[in-house]
Amino acid sequence: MTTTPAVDPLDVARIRKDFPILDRQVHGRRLVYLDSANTSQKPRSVIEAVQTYYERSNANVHRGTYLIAEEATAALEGARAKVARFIGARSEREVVFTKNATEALNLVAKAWGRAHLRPGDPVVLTELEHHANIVPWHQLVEEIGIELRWIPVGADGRLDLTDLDRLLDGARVVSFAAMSNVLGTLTPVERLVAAAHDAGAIAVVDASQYVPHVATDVGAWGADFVAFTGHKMCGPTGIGVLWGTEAILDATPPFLTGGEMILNVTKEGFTPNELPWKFEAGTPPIAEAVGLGAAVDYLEGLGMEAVRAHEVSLTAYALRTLTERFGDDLVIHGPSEPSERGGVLSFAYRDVHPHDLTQVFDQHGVCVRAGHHCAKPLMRELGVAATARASLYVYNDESDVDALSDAIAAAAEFFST
Amino acid sequence: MTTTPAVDPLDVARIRKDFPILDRQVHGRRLVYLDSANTSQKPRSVIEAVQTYYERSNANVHRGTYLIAEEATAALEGARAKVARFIGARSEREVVFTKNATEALNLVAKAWGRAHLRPGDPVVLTELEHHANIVPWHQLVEEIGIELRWIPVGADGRLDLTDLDRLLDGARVVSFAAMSNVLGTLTPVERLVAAAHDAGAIAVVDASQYVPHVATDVGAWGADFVAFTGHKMCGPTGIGVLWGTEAILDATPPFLTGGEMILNVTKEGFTPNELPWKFEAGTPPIAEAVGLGAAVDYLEGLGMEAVRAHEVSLTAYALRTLTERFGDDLVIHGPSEPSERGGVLSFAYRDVHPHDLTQVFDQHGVCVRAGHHCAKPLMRELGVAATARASLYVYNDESDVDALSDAIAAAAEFFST
Amino acid sequence: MPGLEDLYREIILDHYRNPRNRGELPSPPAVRVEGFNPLCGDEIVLYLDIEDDRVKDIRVGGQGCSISQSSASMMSTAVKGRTIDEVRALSRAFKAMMSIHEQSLDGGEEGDGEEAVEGPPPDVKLGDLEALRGVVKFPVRIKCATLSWNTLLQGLDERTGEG
Amino acid sequence: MPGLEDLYREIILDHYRNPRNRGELPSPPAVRVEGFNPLCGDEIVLYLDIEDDRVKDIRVGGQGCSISQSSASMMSTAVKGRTIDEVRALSRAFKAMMSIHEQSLDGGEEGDGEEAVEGPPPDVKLGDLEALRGVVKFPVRIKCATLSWNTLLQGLDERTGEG
Ligand SMILES: Cc1ncc(COP(=O)(O)O)c(C=O)c1O
Ligand SMILES: Cc1ncc(COP(=O)(O)O)c(C=O)c1O
Repeated sequence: MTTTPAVDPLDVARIRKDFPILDRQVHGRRLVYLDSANTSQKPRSVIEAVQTYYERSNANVHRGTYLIAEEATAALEGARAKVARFIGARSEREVVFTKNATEALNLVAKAWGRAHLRPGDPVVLTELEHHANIVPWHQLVEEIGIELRWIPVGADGRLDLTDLDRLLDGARVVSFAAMSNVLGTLTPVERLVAAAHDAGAIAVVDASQYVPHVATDVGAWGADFVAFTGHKMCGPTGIGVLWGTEAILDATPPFLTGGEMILNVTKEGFTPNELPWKFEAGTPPIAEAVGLGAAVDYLEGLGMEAVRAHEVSLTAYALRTLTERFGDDLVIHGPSEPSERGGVLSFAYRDVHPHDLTQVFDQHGVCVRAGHHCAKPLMRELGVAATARASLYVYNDESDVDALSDAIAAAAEFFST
Repeated sequence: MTTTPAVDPLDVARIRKDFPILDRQVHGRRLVYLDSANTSQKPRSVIEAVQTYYERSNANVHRGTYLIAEEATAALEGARAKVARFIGARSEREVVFTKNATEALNLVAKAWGRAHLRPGDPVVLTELEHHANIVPWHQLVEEIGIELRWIPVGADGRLDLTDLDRLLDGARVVSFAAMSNVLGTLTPVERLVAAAHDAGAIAVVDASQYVPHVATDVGAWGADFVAFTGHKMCGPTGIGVLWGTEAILDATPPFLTGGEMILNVTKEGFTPNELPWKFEAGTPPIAEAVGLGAAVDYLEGLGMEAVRAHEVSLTAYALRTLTERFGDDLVIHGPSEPSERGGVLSFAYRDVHPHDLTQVFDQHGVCVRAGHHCAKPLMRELGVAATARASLYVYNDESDVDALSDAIAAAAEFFST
Repeated sequence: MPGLEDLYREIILDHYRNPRNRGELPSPPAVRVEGFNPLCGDEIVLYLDIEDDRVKDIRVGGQGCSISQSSASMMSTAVKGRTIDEVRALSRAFKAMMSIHEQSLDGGEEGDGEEAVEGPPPDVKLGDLEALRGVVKFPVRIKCATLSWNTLLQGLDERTGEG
Repeated sequence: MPGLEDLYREIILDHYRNPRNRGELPSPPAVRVEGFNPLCGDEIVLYLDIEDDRVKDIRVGGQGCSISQSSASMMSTAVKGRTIDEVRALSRAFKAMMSIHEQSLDGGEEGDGEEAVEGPPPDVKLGDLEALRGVVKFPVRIKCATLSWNTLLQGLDERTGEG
């Protein structure tokens, strides 16, 4: 159990003003957005950065000798530098822009994996992975005949590491989420990375739910690859990030290919470009990178320590008040200790189906997602087909949790008759 | 030689007002943007559609039971319907959103190609292809051992089809650009598609330079796959389109995999989703699709017949005035007949290197790209390392061509001493 | 603005709470077919006992929300005893009802990804199934309501070798 | 706002029009090495005759813009006859000069994708190469100016088996 360092609390009232969508009314109620694990809302500064880019500097990058093309290139590469700094990368060469985290994880499995994995090679995942960190590996099972192994989820939604040594024996890859998108579980990243390396495997971290919420230092993790996605961290859709050490990126062949990622092309073959462009085929998501850079600025302005402290305390408030109000009628999955989890609350209310719950919530302006959250194997382990999931971010406060609480009560009443 | 039907000419002065960037001054001059083959500028309606999406309806799609998630889903799928209609697709199921044309062409080569191509299978390209339609096939040469064949570029920058029958003999794939991004050449799409089918090959059309400029009817083409990209047709970066017949998309295994593209996932395997989502892994480019939908609206508002007529007449003006002014000092590559080409003018001025030319242009506010335009094999056939390329779009008029002409004269003077 | 009562009609909640034809049939001889709602994890398993081109018996398994479960339950009572041609006509009528949905954000009509729906057969009576009409006001839930029907059609196709 | 005269100094245009050490050397014994500017298609071919850790002779082939060609020409005169250590020091000094470039759009410093540059060796005289200092005001052209130097370093590395 770690204690969070004392930082100035977030001024949520002020933050809410930065997010235009939060002014919106739905069904005559204020919008209570509790689905940030799905996608986050965007502050005005991000929306405006995208807009200003299109209005002032839009041009293709790395190509033109004219002024706006230089500006566009500087904007793209400047965003890369911001992202690199934000996650503690050693250089921009380690930061590859993809379209989303899913492409980043596909790149790892298919470009690195196809080049380095052989039939029977063990790849270790965990039972709490998102489909993005499962299905690409399934494809390699079919294609190469790798062997998948699964670190189980134990009680309280934490990884059960009892059998870790046996599971990792002979492993070539250990790929796992830093934070579960269903349970909020924080996994022991450094321990798993070290164990992977001890076993001779590379370590791949799906940090899609982590980077937006917790200060991240990829160097301290010591992993080989880290994937995350822009739209969950106040950034635009259409952009994700694959971070990798230069050594492993150099050892990874190109994935998607075409313009931008080449040094030379003849009728006979091609020579790939330097890092990171070797992995960026075609026109990159330029405006999206600019927006992501602005999102990084925004989060850095808040301070990631403060973001984390806010979410821990709001999660604690939610766990406490919801349990007080609904007792055993409400089952909240995942670690019960707020410091061991993110602000992701998957729950079930008696036998009301999550879809029916969230349908009632909608009438109260409360946005909560119901479903398998792209983690069907985990659902199966939990013994449920779906959960309702409320997830918190910088713009949420206790009033949002209270609105959720009231919405649950309303649904309980609606379906009780 | 086709004659263009009479349509009302574009009102360029009014159109220019729709593009905020065109108000910009660079180096104290008005911005003369002549690089639309690289990326187009964006009308206000597109920029605002993206902005409004983020400010009003931002949510992840296909997932939430709440109102803004339904709006986001409707916005994404509504954009798909617009794109489908715009290119004459039979249904939205035929329209796959990718991150750019490059991903679309990679999907064809790698998902369809890996499943269907065998060692020695001939794949026929043309010498005027963009790297995006070359390098993925090079990867299959290495991986599978397919054989690449090239339809040559002849005099005047047109495809030389003399040997077509021999080249297509036994071919499995014929993949070619509908319009060259370097020479502007319009290729005989229907003829090549028919020849491909006669030979038993599938036909893949890279329409990246075509869809933005000429009314497109994929049904009339009869091709199997058509790829294009959003940012060249007034849309945002970060989105491209792969159109395919349902038959061929059904026969294509998934490419990138993860969330959204599955029906079911277990620890043992996965079942892919229906078309088109089977090919859309992870959070899609939602805001980008919304922007692309607005771009389609914008272009339909202008009328694609009028767009084409405008570009033909402006290209004719450029060819005539530049040749009159510079005579043999200026070599303009590609077809000399405006109706056989798009508004893409690659040229050389004496022995001044294109980079040096365009550097001088920049001082005059004239944005022209110098380089190999991601078509190095074509450069080699043309016997040049690079060209300067001016490309026209709906917001250009004769004054822009005149500005280019003056900039060429200034560069000539600068480097003549 | 549609309210909850448009969605959750009493008869729907009744079928949800007291699902008809719940269970399994020995397979073979019964056709067993599974359907998934990819977006929310609803799963349905149908057991079809088809004899002389007629749905002699049907059982429904799986789990899901009130809409998918009650729709499956209603579907099972509606098709039991019917000929396959009648079932297909009913399915077309039901899907036609489901595809009349709201204008999307941008004024275009939203597709729900189902195959193109032929016009509703004029003389088919939907009966209780009419209660599900309110679902069209909640586009995301349409897939819940059509899941059991799509699964049924898949089962029929597999049986006749069309799938 | 930088003007063209910052970029195209007279001495640069002179090297462009009258390139020094243009041509080829028989290879082997000379090391032949190719460089590409991926962004514009400039190509350079260097022939290095290295003896006793000294660049005894050098020839330059390829094609490109005035900046890449004149930079290659200047580079060839600057390194000819020097020891490899001197050449590396010169290259570091040149690249250090090239990496001091403009603030980018967003206030951050723009990386040009070159490897991290160590501080300039204090006692290296750049001589004529100084004329290329203006290139840093035109970020896209930096790769033109550094192409020949990067190709040279690659040749040295290949020779010593470091590449
Ligand atoms: C003919 C052609 N094909 C493909 C592309 C690739 O498009 P994108 O960079 O958007 O993937 C381009 C543009 O760069 C092009 O001109
Ligand atoms: C843990 C985790 N990994 C991967 C992803 C995939 O992200 P994206 O959909 O942006 O590719 C998500 C979110 O959907 C996630 O929560």
